[in-house]
Amino acid sequence: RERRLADAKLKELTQRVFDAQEEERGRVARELHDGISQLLVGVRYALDSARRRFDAGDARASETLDRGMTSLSDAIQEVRRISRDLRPGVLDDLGLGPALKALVVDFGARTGIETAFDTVVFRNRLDNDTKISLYRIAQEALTNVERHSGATRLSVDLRGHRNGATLRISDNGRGIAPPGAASLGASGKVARQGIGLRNMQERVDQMDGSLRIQSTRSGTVIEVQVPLSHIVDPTARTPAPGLSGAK
Amino acid sequence: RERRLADAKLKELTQRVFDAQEEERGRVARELHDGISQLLVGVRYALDSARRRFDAGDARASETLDRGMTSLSDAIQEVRRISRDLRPGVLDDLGLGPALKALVVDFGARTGIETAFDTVVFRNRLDNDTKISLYRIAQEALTNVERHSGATRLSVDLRGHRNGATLRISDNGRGIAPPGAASLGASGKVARQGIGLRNMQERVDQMDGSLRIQSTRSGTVIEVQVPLSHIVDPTARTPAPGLSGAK
Amino acid sequence: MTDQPASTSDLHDPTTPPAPAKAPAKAPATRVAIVDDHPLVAEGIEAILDSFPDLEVVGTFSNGRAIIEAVPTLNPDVILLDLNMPEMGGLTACEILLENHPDLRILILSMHDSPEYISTALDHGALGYVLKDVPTDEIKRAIDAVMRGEQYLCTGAQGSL
Ligand SMILES: Nc1ncnc2c1ncn2[C@@H]1O[C@H](COP(=O)(O)OP(=O)(O)OP(=O)(O)O)[C@@H](O)[C@H]1O
Ligand SMILES: Nc1ncnc2c1ncn2[C@@H]1O[C@H](COP(=O)(O)OP(=O)(O)OP(=O)(O)O)[C@@H](O)[C@H]1O
Ligand SMILES: [K+]
Ligand SMILES: [Mg+2]
Ligand SMILES: [Mg+2]
Ligand SMILES: [Mg+2]
Repeated sequence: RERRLADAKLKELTQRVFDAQEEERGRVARELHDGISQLLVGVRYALDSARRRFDAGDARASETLDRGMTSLSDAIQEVRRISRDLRPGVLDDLGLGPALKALVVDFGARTGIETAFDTVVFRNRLDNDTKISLYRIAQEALTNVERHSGATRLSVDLRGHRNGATLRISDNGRGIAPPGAASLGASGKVARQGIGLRNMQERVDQMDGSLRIQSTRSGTVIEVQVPLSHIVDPTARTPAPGLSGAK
Repeated sequence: RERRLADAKLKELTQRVFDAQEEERGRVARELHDGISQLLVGVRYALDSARRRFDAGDARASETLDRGMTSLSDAIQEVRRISRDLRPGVLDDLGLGPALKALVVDFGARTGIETAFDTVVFRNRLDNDTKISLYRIAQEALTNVERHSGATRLSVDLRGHRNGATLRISDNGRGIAPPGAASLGASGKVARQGIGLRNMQERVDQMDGSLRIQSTRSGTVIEVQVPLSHIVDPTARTPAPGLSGAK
Repeated sequence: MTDQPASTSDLHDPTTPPAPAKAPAKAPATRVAIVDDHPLVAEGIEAILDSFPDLEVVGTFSNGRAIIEAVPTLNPDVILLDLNMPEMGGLTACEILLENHPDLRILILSMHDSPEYISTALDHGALGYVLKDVPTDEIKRAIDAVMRGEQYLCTGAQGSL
């Protein structure tokens, strides 16, 4: 029976990851096809017009060219946004601290929520998978704060220490409501719940870390501990290609 | 002990699914950032310079403009490819049959393997999740044929019938080697195996379908059955929003 | 810029004296309607087509429903029709338009380059198919071809059918 339960859990988790992945693929594919491509075609048409007007000695040519350039800049911005949402280059190039900082600053700008970011710089580096996992956990936590917390303040804190590293995300919102009816139904079929906290737990398990969620009516604290085994000596490791010297 | 084993298995699979997803995200993000963005920035430089030459009455302005337009076309092509690789529009707009056909034709063109695609047109439609799952299964099967089979012929067959739908992918290659040493190692550490057939099975289970893999030294047949419950009456369903009227 | 009935000023006024024999009477411009949900695309293509003296863009529309409503008053010769659009997409619009106006020439202008789209569009009665990102001269050639009653498939598409 226990094994069956584990199987059901496995199936459910896989389903969710597949669903989320397909949703993301579909969304990005559409953003590219309906957004970027059309924008770029529009730019092409503007350049084409500019060219024709130019050849005809029409003074409006430069105006048309300028319009094309403006749309082109918009397209570049959009491409960068899509790319960054998928995986921020900062994370690979500069490390987790700078990536989290950028995430928090963007979050504040977008939501108007007051933010703070604090880090104790590591002498050593996190391995690559751990960096990505912690970043995804922070992303999910921030999405939850925006969607569910009603908070006015958010703070993110990352520090390395003797036992490993700790990431902490706190908000002053209404707290996570206690779990209600949502759990295993009579049929053994798992009721549809959010995938965010589940994924967080999975990622933490993957790192052999620990996740602590403290929630009261005046806020939520999510704390992730990563063991020392995920911290690599910088001298033992080849630096990020093309960007050596960065943390 | 069995439970430990199951846990290790679960953890391993979860890790692989996360890894695959992160790998894809990273790849697409880089393609966008290092490929598309850079191309577009190049176009912007060209336009800047065209603009300046234009203002100076320099006749080379239109030449520069043309160069910008050429790079812009390259960028559009690339965006199209990235978007299609994530999720082909044909699948959403025209359905599984046309999408599989395009997949098989591309596969033949790329690998030089002789291909055949056959379908019995459905009167009814597959639901959206099933369409995507069957497409992903076919993609994985084709990747395996290319990488492992040594086949010279591939055929894909999709048909609807009284009991649901059947997708069959056959090759005339060397067949799947029987599972050998690749499994649990002495340390309890799971040896690195492929995720492809596993994912296929997961997707089939998700659909409450059945997967049959027949493999001999003269080829492999992968057959997926989907129950009737995934086939929806076309009149009961709103057609694809942007392209209604398509099958 | 949108949904405006065209002026008839370009058409021959019967009271105008016949043109001198040397310059042959100018044929009326081909009336083109553009249907695309992306304003940048619709306006861009309009500006380009307007630069050809033998073309007149009689209106731009952002979905299938809008062009179906406008056709009776606008009387276009050719419709440049996008495929993916909200409200009503290109394929449905194509069928309905041709049902009511069998003489219309419909040229699909799309981002999709898979042969499956092209054959599906032809099945729905389109006379031509051009990709949005071909050089714009080719879009003009496609319009000219369908005006002669010929099928036109963009260079990328012909081989793959
Ligand atoms: N910071 C928070 N403040 C208040 N409530 C929260 C917070 N984080 C999570 N919750 C509550 O916990 C629930 C579960 O969160 P979880 O991230 O797992 O799912 P979700 O956000 O609802 O959906 P998903 O993440 O799959 O899009 C939420 O629906 C919300 O009610
Ligand atoms: N069509 C085929 N012909 C011959 N061998 C095959 C075929 N399909 C699969 N195999 C064998 O089965 C193994 C498992 O396939 P699977 O798709 O699960 O993993 P993989 O392709 O090795 O790795 P991954 O799919 O995770 O990239 C392959 O390594 C290969 O040896
Ligand atoms: K004109
Ligand atoms: Mg969430
Ligand atoms: Mg494989
Ligand atoms: Mg469109």
